[in-house]
Amino acid sequence: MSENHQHLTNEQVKDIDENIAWAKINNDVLNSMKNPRKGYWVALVLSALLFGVMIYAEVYQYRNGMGETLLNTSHMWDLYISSFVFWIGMSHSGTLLSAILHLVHADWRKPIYRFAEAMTTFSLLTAGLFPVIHLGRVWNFYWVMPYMSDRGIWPNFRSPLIWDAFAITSYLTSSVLFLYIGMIPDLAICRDNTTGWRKTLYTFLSLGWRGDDRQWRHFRFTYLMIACFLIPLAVSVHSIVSMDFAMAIMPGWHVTTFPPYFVAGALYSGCAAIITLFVLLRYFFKFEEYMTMPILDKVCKLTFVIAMVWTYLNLIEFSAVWYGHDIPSKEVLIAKATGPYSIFFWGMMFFGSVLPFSLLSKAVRRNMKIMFFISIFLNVGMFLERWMIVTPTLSMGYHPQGFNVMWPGWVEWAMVGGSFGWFGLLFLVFVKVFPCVSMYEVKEMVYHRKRTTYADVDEMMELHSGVPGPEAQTQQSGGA
Amino acid sequence: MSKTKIDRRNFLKVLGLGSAGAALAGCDMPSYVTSDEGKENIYSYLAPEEYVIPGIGVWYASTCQQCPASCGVHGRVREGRVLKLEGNPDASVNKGKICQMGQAAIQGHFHPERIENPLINGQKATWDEALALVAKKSGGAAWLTGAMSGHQRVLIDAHRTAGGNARHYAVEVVNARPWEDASLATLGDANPNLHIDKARAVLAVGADFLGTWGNPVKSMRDYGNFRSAPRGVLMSIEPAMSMTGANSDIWVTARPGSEAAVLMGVGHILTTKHGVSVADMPSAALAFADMTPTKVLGLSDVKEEQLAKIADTLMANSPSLILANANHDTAKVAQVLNMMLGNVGQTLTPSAAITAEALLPVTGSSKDLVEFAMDAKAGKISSVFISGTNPVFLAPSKLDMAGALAKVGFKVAIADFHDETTTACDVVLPASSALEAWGTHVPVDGSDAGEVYIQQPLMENVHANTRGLGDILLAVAKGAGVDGLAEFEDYYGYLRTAVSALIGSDLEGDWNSILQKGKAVTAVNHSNFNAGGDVALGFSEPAAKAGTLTLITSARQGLFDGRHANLPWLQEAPDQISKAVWDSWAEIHPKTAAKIGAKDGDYITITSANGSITTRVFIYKGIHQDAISVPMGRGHTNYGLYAKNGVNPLSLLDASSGDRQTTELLNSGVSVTVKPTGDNRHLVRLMDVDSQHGRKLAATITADQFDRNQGGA
Amino acid sequence: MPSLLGNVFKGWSDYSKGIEQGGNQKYEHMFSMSIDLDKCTGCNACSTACYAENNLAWVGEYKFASRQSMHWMRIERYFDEPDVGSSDPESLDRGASFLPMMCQQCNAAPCEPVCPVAATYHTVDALNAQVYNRCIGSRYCANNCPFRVRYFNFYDNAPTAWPAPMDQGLNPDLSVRSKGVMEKCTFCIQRIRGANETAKREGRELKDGDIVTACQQTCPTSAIVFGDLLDKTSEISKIWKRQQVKLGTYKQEKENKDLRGYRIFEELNIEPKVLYLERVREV
Amino acid sequence: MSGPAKTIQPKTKRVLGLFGDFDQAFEVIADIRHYKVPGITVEDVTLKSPIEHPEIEEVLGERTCHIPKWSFAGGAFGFCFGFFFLASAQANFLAQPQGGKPIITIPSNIVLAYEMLILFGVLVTLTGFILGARLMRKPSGLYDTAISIDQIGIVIEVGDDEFQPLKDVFTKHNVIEVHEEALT
Repeated sequence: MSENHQHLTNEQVKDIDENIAWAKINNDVLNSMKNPRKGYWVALVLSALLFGVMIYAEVYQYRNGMGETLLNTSHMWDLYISSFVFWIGMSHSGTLLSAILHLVHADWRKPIYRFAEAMTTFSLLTAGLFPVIHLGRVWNFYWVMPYMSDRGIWPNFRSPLIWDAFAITSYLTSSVLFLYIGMIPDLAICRDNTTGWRKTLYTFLSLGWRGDDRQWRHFRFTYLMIACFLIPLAVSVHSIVSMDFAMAIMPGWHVTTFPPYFVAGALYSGCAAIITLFVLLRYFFKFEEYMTMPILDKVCKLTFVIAMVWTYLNLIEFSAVWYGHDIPSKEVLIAKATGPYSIFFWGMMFFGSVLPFSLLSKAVRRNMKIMFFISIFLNVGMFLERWMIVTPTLSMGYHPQGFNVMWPGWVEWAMVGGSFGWFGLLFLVFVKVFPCVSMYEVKEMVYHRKRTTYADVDEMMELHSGVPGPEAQTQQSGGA
Repeated sequence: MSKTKIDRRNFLKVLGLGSAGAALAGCDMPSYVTSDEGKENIYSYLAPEEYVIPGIGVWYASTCQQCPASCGVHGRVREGRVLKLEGNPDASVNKGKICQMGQAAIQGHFHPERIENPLINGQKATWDEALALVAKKSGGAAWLTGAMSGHQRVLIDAHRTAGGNARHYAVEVVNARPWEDASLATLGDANPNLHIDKARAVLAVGADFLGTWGNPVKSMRDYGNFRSAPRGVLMSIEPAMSMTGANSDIWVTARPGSEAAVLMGVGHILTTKHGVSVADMPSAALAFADMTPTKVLGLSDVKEEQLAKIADTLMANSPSLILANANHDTAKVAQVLNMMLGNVGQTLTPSAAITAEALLPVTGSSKDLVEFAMDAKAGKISSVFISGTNPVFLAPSKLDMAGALAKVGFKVAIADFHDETTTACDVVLPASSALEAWGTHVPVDGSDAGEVYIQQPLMENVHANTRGLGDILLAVAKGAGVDGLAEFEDYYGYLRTAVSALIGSDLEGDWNSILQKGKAVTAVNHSNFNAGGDVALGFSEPAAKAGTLTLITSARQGLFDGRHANLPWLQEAPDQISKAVWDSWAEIHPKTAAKIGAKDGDYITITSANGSITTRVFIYKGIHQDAISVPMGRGHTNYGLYAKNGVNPLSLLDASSGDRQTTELLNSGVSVTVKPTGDNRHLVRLMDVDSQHGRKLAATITADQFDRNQGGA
Repeated sequence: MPSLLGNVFKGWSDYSKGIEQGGNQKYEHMFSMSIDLDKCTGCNACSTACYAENNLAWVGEYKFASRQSMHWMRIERYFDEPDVGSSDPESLDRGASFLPMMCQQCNAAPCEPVCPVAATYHTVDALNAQVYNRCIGSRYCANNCPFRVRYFNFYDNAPTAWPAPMDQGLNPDLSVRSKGVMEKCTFCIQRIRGANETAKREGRELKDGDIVTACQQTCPTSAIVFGDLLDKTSEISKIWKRQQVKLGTYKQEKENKDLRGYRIFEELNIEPKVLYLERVREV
Repeated sequence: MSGPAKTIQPKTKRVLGLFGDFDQAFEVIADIRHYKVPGITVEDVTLKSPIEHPEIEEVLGERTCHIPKWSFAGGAFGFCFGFFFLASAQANFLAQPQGGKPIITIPSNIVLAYEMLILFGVLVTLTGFILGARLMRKPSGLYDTAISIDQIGIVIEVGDDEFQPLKDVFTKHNVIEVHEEALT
């Protein structure tokens, strides 16, 4: 294997070390699913505890009434809706990474798209909790579904909340199916290498996958088709989530740039989450070969670009309100910047727009610890952004009687914190039951990297290091 | 059915096959309300009482006893329970309207903390034991009640004459005594008939006729016409903004206690600038002459152009009406101005009391409260009946009412609720609420309608073992050996004969029409003013010098004088001016707040010579800079679960000083010192904002715009 | 299934008309209100009458401080007079301005289209109906109401607000709302339905004055007028016509600019149906 | 170029050849394509591989895949069904005039129909995938776990006499293992 000399190794140029043995890929990933180490159990217990806190808070709120959340006549929504938007935002990066980059043949996504796709599904499942727990009468949440009730009563299809229900159910179904279909070949591999209950599970789940060319051909088309369906779906889901606010007449909410602003915010917070999970999985499962630095580089650059798009749309909204004549909206904007919530507003601006510039420096992108904390703070910035959309508008509004400042109580914080526990629980279970790196995709990536012959690999090497690298064999025989 | 498409609304009709539509408001039945001829015989679970048809509300007439004004009400009764009170259109006092205290009477009626059984020294007893004890020990007892009228007063007087003519103390801290005494002195008629709706301008000096003065609902009804086109001008002079002040076109704030001087200043301008003659009252003319505007400015901080503006408005809009209740001197000046401006006879007409003097109302005052405490301490009172008032709460701490009561040998309380006074009494007789007892009341409104309002029970007793005030008085009077009552075994019988005697016919039909109308109309004897004598006008130098704070105890139409502090609806009804709920507050001017270093929501300790209270600050510009106003009504120590919070400003007042002629507590401005305590908690208010933030919410147009389009209605 | 699709095509032209094209609503009545701010003294009798008539729960100091109170009608008090300005900055020399505020029963109500379960809709009498047993408490309608006059049952207030025997005073004509349900002024719908039934029983049309809302009934200065705008002879129609205020526009063109009638937040194109008459002061 | 006329042989055996080197496997198929092995055409060849090879088309020749048709059908059905389902629901829920909005609100129906398009598109594509790829069928015998690791398998059904020439071609291209199974 190429030792670590000062100029770039193959891996830096070709994103992955092209002569990893395919059997090693299988074994690494299969091992990641077996023998959970102590760290895993600690994480599992922590997540379960956190989720327990959420359960306690929900039971407490269910029995004592919604007032325990300190919501009031002006602030009918607060952290529940903003964390609902936050979790929906987190889910869009999975789609971005797996569907969009698949269409543009950005192969570097292959090792990391599986856990990104899993993150989509689980953050959707987490997001799905909030529209239910924020209801006053939780036990009637199913009235939102369009079923043929014998009293001839339908939900109100004009309401953005119904659009939410439609959008999230179709998004959840399609992203679960996308994750599952993408995993069928891997499940076949698992079926072949496991015993006991896992074998029966994977045999059933892999739907009799045998690697025939017919199956692969249909798989490629299906994956492409569903990817094509998922991309507009992801954009439309978060546009619809933004329409919860854009369709209202409240100052600071009925802003026409909300749909793209929310979609950009969603992709942004999703990429930040991908970086976080990238660093965690790389650390816990020792996936250094698969989750290589160039891939992290590319994800960080992608995050930076989307951060700038988001910042641009943010500034568009501020300037549109500032130069517009709508006095109440202007008051809300000024109150955001100078009023009681100003510390969170400026927090959002710093974490959301200033912090991403740190991603430009190569040294930062190389350092795993820094990257972990940066990605956490980026997401903190995005959570603040959702909160700063919901609460300041409700604390101002049109009628002076509605002016008041509300701070969330312990019930809301418990629910929001607990939702991370629920997400962690789902993710930890997933990692142990299903392969979190797509084996066949990594093989494809290695296979293609071996095929690609950079005519100018040598100049690339010199360019990077200034010292003529060893003559890279351009052609190598098939996997040993 | 031939109709192709049955929509939802007719579907129910078709289902019902006829007139039995399942309407929300109750089942269908013939228009007139008698069960025997109805097309549909719908029987309730038991043999129904008369007129009790499930689902159909029946209205009975009665009289509201939430304040001394005695408005006529209709009570809506469904399935034997009174649900809502509304004004009685036939009652000439309020003509179908009532205030928020009237609306909240339902809560007092169904209150969980009602006294249910007679108590002797706190122990449960039966009625016979209690009445026997009372008969034995209450010989020659005095009576301490609120404003009392009608046949209840007759029984009290009968009991007093039988027992050696002890005194009847009538205690109403919120009263119109200065206005009544001044009217008696100047016009010879204590309750002249006021016609606010005919006036083109009204000047109210400390007489909050839209809030708690006189007959608020009657005044508000007249104010409604007063404001219709051609629109009258309302002016008021007061240290702190009251309900009348809040609705004034011209609101002038004067230093507390200087109202008389300001009114004389107005008189001065009327006589000098407008040449209004005061020929027949030389001493008044003299007083007006030397009350120059600069002198007024020194006494009350009211500038000359404000006085001129008031005087010009009075001249430009006649007939006008000047009402004053700040203190005795002011009220006299007001009556003199009324005579000068020719209002007497136009907006002030002679009152016509009913011929049956015995039923006339005894209007209460705080003078009786002070004198009761003095007499009790002097040992002149051996035993006392207390009903409809809470002297221990109302009396200033200096008066030590609890100590005075301790000196009285035998004390009997007739009350609905436990309060500070019933705990000090030996025997407590549980009275039924006003909505479940009989009674008659004569309103204090000076009109010539000659009406005696009937208070009839709107439902059975909520608590079986309580008795109406009338029944208790009847039993006590019998116990004291009053003759001529033996034949009546309950107050209803007594009333039946008394009212029949009043209207001169005891036909069943007349009695039923009286009950339906809620009033009996009797003869009145018309009188007219014997004005004309000279009137000596004086004013007292305000005790507090400029810069020192004077405490004002303001009364608001809600908790009134504290009697409604245990009604949650009124505790939660935001105060009309400060919009605060469930707690007391002290109103001060922003400059005063800056001076004492207090900001919104700070707690301050207000100390006078007689005690101190600590409450939160409410800062606004509707008050004089040397005044601090704390509303009355809260600060109970023992009045149930809902009346726990707030402070009682009455405790700080000085019982001795008061007004020169009378000792009206509310007018005795006591000077206080104020110091912030340092802690701060947001004052719970309906509105945290006082401004409309540029939105067009409560817009205003000028009066001449209004007149230009004939008021635009 | 035929009727399912049949309705679509048969009613298409009618169903797809919004309020701009005259709407798809055939109103039987158009109940509306007018409040004369010059007569209103801010005495709060109407608000307490509303408590008694509509089973409103009082919530106590702590919940009132957390602004979770349930008063359908509130009397707002303002001290600033932007239109006429104050002559003495140090004193309120023209008193205060009072504004009774309750649901304006908007004809293009922003709260209706956003309710996910259609718990609020516009009835044929042009009232903004709030169906308590259909509401699931998503509270979007209250967020979208510019007047902030929708109140949410954050708690089950019944046990604290009506301790026995106070619950005997509840009005049986309408429900006591449970926890988790939105409620608001309904223009005393139980009185409207009662008057409808009486009129139907007596075989006559509903005439002006049959329906008297609780606030209108108790207002001592008769500042509140209620009636049916479609009935041209009614008092309320006369007031709207005299003030030259028309429904269907978000900016009124009045020939006489001094007329006092105006609607609050009319410019949001929500068609509020409570006409306020401006307060008058000598200047 | 017409191959030599051959009699239709009854297929009696199924043969699986495992190759470590993908290029060798591709050469085997190239030989078959050029009729080097009598009686076997490229249509009978089934290629089993651990990864998805875009090069399969050049090697195996064009083979049909109807997934796009499924997706289009699913999407179109979803959109129409969504729109008319919602419109008729609104048309039948008459007590629904709200906020001055029409009963059948076109924009909101289009938004929801768009969501239905995607939902049904994905579901129908999935059914098309399961049917097209004959997934949930009883597994046919010949399979080797090595295929799921890094080896390519070629499966051909042959008659008795075609078996030997096929094995020669396999060994020529250094096959690792050959499995066979009788056709039942």
